[in-house]
Amino acid sequence: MTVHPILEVSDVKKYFVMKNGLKKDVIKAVDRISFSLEAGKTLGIVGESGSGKSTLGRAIVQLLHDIEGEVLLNGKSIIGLKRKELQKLREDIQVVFQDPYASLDPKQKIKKIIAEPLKIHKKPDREKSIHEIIELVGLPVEFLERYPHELSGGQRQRIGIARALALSPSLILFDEAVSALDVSVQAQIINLIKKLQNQLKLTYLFITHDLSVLRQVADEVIVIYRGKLVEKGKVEEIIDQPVHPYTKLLVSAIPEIGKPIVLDEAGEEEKVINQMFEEGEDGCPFYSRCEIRKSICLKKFPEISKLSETHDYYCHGISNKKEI
Amino acid sequence: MLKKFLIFAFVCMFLIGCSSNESDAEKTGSDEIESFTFALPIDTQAIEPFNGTSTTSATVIYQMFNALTRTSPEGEVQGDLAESFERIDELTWQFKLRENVAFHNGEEFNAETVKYSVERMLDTSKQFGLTSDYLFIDSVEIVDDYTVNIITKEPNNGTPLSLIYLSMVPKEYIEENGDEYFAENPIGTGPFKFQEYAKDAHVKYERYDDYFKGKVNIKELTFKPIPEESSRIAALESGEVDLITDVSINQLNRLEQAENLVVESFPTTRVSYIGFNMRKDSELIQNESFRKALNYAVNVDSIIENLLEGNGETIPAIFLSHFNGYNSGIEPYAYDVEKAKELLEESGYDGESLELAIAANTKQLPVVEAVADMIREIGVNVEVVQKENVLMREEVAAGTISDLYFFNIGGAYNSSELMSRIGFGSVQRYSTFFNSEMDELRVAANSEMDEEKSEQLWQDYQNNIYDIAPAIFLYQEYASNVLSSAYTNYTPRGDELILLEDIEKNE
Amino acid sequence: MFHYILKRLLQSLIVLLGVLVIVFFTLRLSGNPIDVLLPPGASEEMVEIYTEQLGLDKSLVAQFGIYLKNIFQGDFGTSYYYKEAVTGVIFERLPATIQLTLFSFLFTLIIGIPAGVYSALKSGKASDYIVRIFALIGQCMPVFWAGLLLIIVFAVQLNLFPTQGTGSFRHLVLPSITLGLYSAATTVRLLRSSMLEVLSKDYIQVATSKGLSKRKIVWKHAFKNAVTAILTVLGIQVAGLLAGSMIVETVFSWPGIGRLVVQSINNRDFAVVQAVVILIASIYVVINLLVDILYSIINPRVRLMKGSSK
Amino acid sequence: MIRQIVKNKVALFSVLVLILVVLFAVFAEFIAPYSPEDQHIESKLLPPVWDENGNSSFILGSDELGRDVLSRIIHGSRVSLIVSLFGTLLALIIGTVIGAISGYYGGKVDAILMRLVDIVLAFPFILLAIFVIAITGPSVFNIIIVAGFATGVNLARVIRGEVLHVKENDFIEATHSIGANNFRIIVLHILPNIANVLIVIATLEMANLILLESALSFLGLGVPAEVPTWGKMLAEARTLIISNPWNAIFPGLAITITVLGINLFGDWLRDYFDPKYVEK
Repeated sequence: MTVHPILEVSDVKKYFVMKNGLKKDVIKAVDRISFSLEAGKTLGIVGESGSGKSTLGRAIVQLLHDIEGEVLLNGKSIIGLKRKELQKLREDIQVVFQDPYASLDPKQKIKKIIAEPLKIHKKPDREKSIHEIIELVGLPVEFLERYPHELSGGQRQRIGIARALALSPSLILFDEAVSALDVSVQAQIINLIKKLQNQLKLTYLFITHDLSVLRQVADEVIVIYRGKLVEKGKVEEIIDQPVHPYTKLLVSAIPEIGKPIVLDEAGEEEKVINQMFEEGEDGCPFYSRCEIRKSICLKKFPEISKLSETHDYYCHGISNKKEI
Repeated sequence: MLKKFLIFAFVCMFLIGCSSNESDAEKTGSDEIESFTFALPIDTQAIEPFNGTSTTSATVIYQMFNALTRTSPEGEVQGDLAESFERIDELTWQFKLRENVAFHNGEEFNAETVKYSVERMLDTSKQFGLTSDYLFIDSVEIVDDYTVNIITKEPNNGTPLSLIYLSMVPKEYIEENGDEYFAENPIGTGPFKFQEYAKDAHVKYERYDDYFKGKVNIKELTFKPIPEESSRIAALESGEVDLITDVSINQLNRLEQAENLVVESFPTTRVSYIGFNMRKDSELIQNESFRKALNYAVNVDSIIENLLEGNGETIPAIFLSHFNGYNSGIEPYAYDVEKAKELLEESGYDGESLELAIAANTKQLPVVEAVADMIREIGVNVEVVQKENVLMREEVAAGTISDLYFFNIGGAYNSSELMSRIGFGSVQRYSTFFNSEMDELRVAANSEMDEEKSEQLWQDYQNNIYDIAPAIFLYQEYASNVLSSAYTNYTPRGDELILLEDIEKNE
Repeated sequence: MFHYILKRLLQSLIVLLGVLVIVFFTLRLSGNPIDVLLPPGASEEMVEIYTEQLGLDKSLVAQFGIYLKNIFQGDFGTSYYYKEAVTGVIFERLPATIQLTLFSFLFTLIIGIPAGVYSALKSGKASDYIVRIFALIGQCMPVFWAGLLLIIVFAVQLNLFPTQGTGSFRHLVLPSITLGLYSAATTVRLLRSSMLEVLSKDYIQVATSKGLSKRKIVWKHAFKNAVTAILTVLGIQVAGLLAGSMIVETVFSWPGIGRLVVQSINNRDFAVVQAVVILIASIYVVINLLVDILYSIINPRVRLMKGSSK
Repeated sequence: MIRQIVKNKVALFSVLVLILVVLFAVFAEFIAPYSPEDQHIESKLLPPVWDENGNSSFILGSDELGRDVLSRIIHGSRVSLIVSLFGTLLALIIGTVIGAISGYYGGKVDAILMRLVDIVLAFPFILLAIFVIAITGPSVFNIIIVAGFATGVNLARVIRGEVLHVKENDFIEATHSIGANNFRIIVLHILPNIANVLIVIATLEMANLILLESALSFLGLGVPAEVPTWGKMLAEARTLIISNPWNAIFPGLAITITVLGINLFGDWLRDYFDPKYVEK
């Protein structure tokens, strides 16, 4: 039996236009990314900071405007919806944000924060739902009367999750949802997230730069570099048998848990890349940092190469499978 | 370090302040006054004599120019550049001119000058501020070098008087250099020669040694506009200026006690009254009993005594006692609350609320507030409203001004001119009182050649005004000037012009 | 940067046009100069002649069109009251106002900066309170009242300065202080609080505990904060330029733009008021642009351009 | 909060001053010995009671029309407070609406609104006040409108900056993600988060409006003739500043002390709302 994918993303693009006086610079934050996700599964989106993974997440959940390409949720297109339809869509997709400090309104009590989505979507029995939800995320009911600043980071993130759960969505986007937390707290939250997935049959998009977190939560992974998808596969395939030089770089840096990987020695290389973008050529953005680069990499972004049914990569440098 | 810097900064401020302390230049010579500074309440509007419409501008201009006639300090008309004048028929006045008078550049004054000056004034395309005052003149005829006839459009008793503001200007000089140049570098026949004019800062003159009445004592004369009264007084007290005008009555007591100052308080031609807006469609205001009731309600004597400290005269029918045709038989409306209430009853006043308008920033606001208080005493609801000056005048002209409005107008030189300025008459722009019989009476009085008959007509006119009561008649205002006691022989003038020709050093 | 400035200048032109429209029409709604120009006894005939000669008989829109056209030819009109070109009338007054403004700014600096730094360093001590109270009072006094009090004390009683007028450096002292009082007080308060903020920062504490000269650190930061405070105050002062100078110039009989504009409004001297407003608005716009640019130079974190991303 | 005020002497002083002024304004009829309009022209321009020429029935002396200066100051607090309170309220409304819309929506809306704001700011405010009051006539209402409008436009810039700042917070995006519309976000999430700043600004603007009213009175554009205000009393007494200085000093002190009180209170509020301060 084939499971119908809950989310299908094809050729999604999000370009930003920077006006610089009379010149216009186009920044391709997300460029032609496609993937699909089955119900009840977790897709990890991984990349360095600035790779465009958060933009991709926001593009999928329609927190950004002017997105090209196609995003289907349960088979229905959710791109370019009108206000009312978009409002309706919000019930189905929820987001848990990175910073548990900044993502809760400091002026509102927890009760109000959790109740807000219910209120907006005019759900009945709010009082009861709130109690259920807060217990679901493992916090005592007394917390409802508190303000965010009276809570710890982990507790706050539980509130963030509770808010996302309030409307019983079919898809939740976790945007670096645990990266701001201490390692011990991180584990607790990851456990909660996984428990909830099983319990409520939830589908997750999980954005992270941290491969150890990824291994714990994700079923499938896509690797993003500068807006381009460079490798896609099951979590074991990506972490244990990375193919793309960028993925390899990420994987080799795993031990430094929690720290964003800063390998980019900007300067010269930045310039090359910027030039490339300016000239409108569609080369491989990893070119400047790549150890196996070829001249063609500057001119043309590689086609898809399949390593297995589930494992794809995009690289000119790898000529045959044996080299891997 | 910081502390040192702070101290240094303060010391600097003070040193800078004290270092260039110029000592007042010692006035040398026996009768000569090296320099004399006169503070004005506003800047002169122009030094082009034909644009000086305000009293202040006239004061600045008149040190430099002469007209055919001039009034004595008491208001009598006298010859100035004219030696004599007479009316030779209803419309024609003949002037005999002074000989051997020269402008500051040596140009000769003669009949040509008079003709040129009058015609320049009458040229409406030049937009001179004073032109409209002289449109009653039809033409000027030169009889000989030193005799001219001025012919008016209508018979006008006041012709010689009205000419006091028509300065004689040098024909050749203007024709050669143009009006614009003249407006910046004026030349006249007066006791002072123009030196320099910096707007809002000063006007500087220097003595003209060949002045036809003999050279004056002041060698250098400076006018400084100081708009803020307290600053003006401060400048006089600190010795920066020698003469100030427009001083509040409240200040006079204190200044009189100062040893080095002399206060001159004297009656002017300025009348204060509260007009009824009779153009308004209000039965109450049209009602004579109501207007009289208010006149009885206001205790003008108390206002003069308490608020003006005696610096004012009552004006029973708004006419001034030194003007032609003054009717001394009219007694002012007495302060009589009972009678006022009686008349109010008669008028059928039913408690409606009235507005009493006064121009914003007018010194007489306390007077008006006191009047309003007195009117309220007899049971009339009245509220004082301040209106921006220009808008107030526009409203008066349009007849849309409040029921009552305070006006204070000076500059008239005879009865006819006073009536036209305060706007009692159908042809006046600022009139709120139209009465064709009164208009006819006024024209007749002004054109009657027989002086006695003319006087009689004016007296009738005043009786009528008193009876009709188109205003609450308040008082004739006094002006107060304060002079440094280093000088003397300063003659206050009813027309508020200040002529410095006779000023001497005090021994 | 160049593009930014160009864009700001273009926007400024739009702003100036807006200002011009407002002043042009409100002025004409607020009364007619004829009543000022003619003596009270003037006849209707004379009023008509004047109205036509001044072009006031045309429709407001037509008048505005003519005015705009003339401006582009560099002609700002003729003063009804002074009967000469407006540019001349204004440029005659301008030096006096610039002088006064510059010196009041100088006063602001001389008093405001040391007092602000001093107050921050002595924070909590009696001397700090004294400086702060003076600063607060400086901000709380109506300008004309302060001016009159200064005249009475320093000119009349102590006879240190002249009461009014222009001429020497001494004439500048009292009006400059009066005009600069508010900004000096503001400088003190701004500088004190920004200095305190810096002084409480960890790295300063660390630096001082390591034995680095406190004075050196203080001066370095004092300088940077002072410049920022000055720029802020400069902005405030320019915004209040006309209001302040209107009052100070009246109190001290200073022959500047402020007094000119008061008189010109009273006289409905349209062309003069319009030109002064345009001048003041232009100064405002230019100074603000300069202040913004300087800000970005001093404090590179404040970027002139905001990207359109996220 | 009250405990904090009592602890801080400066705050206590400022609050006491403000309470006193409010009491004056509310109960003027009961506190003032005379009606502010009562004229006694026979006993005009009296010095205060402690002067040798003073009169015990006029504690702070009398003015040009023999009106009791104390009564006028007590009644004058009313207009000063009304102008500053309602003017500030109006300013806050205008400033918040423009600032919030401009800061929140950004882009073209922001550009257009800010250019309009620039026009008003580049236009010398005092002239605007003169024009409007000249045309509409002096009334407390008109002064509130004019002052509130101009101050509000000025505030719009500050508030816009604050909104931009708050807008950057994740919780705004989070609120978006649960389906809240813009209006809800502005009203329920942005405004409460800039309330602290608004309160502090409000106190400072109240102080400025009292000064503005006195400046307008100086230029002869204040409130109607018979309404006593501090600004007008001061402006009217300025010619007497040498001969009868008390007439100018009392209203001047009333303004200075009240403005000082409001300013100090504003300063204290700023510290109070500043988390860094609380931590200390």
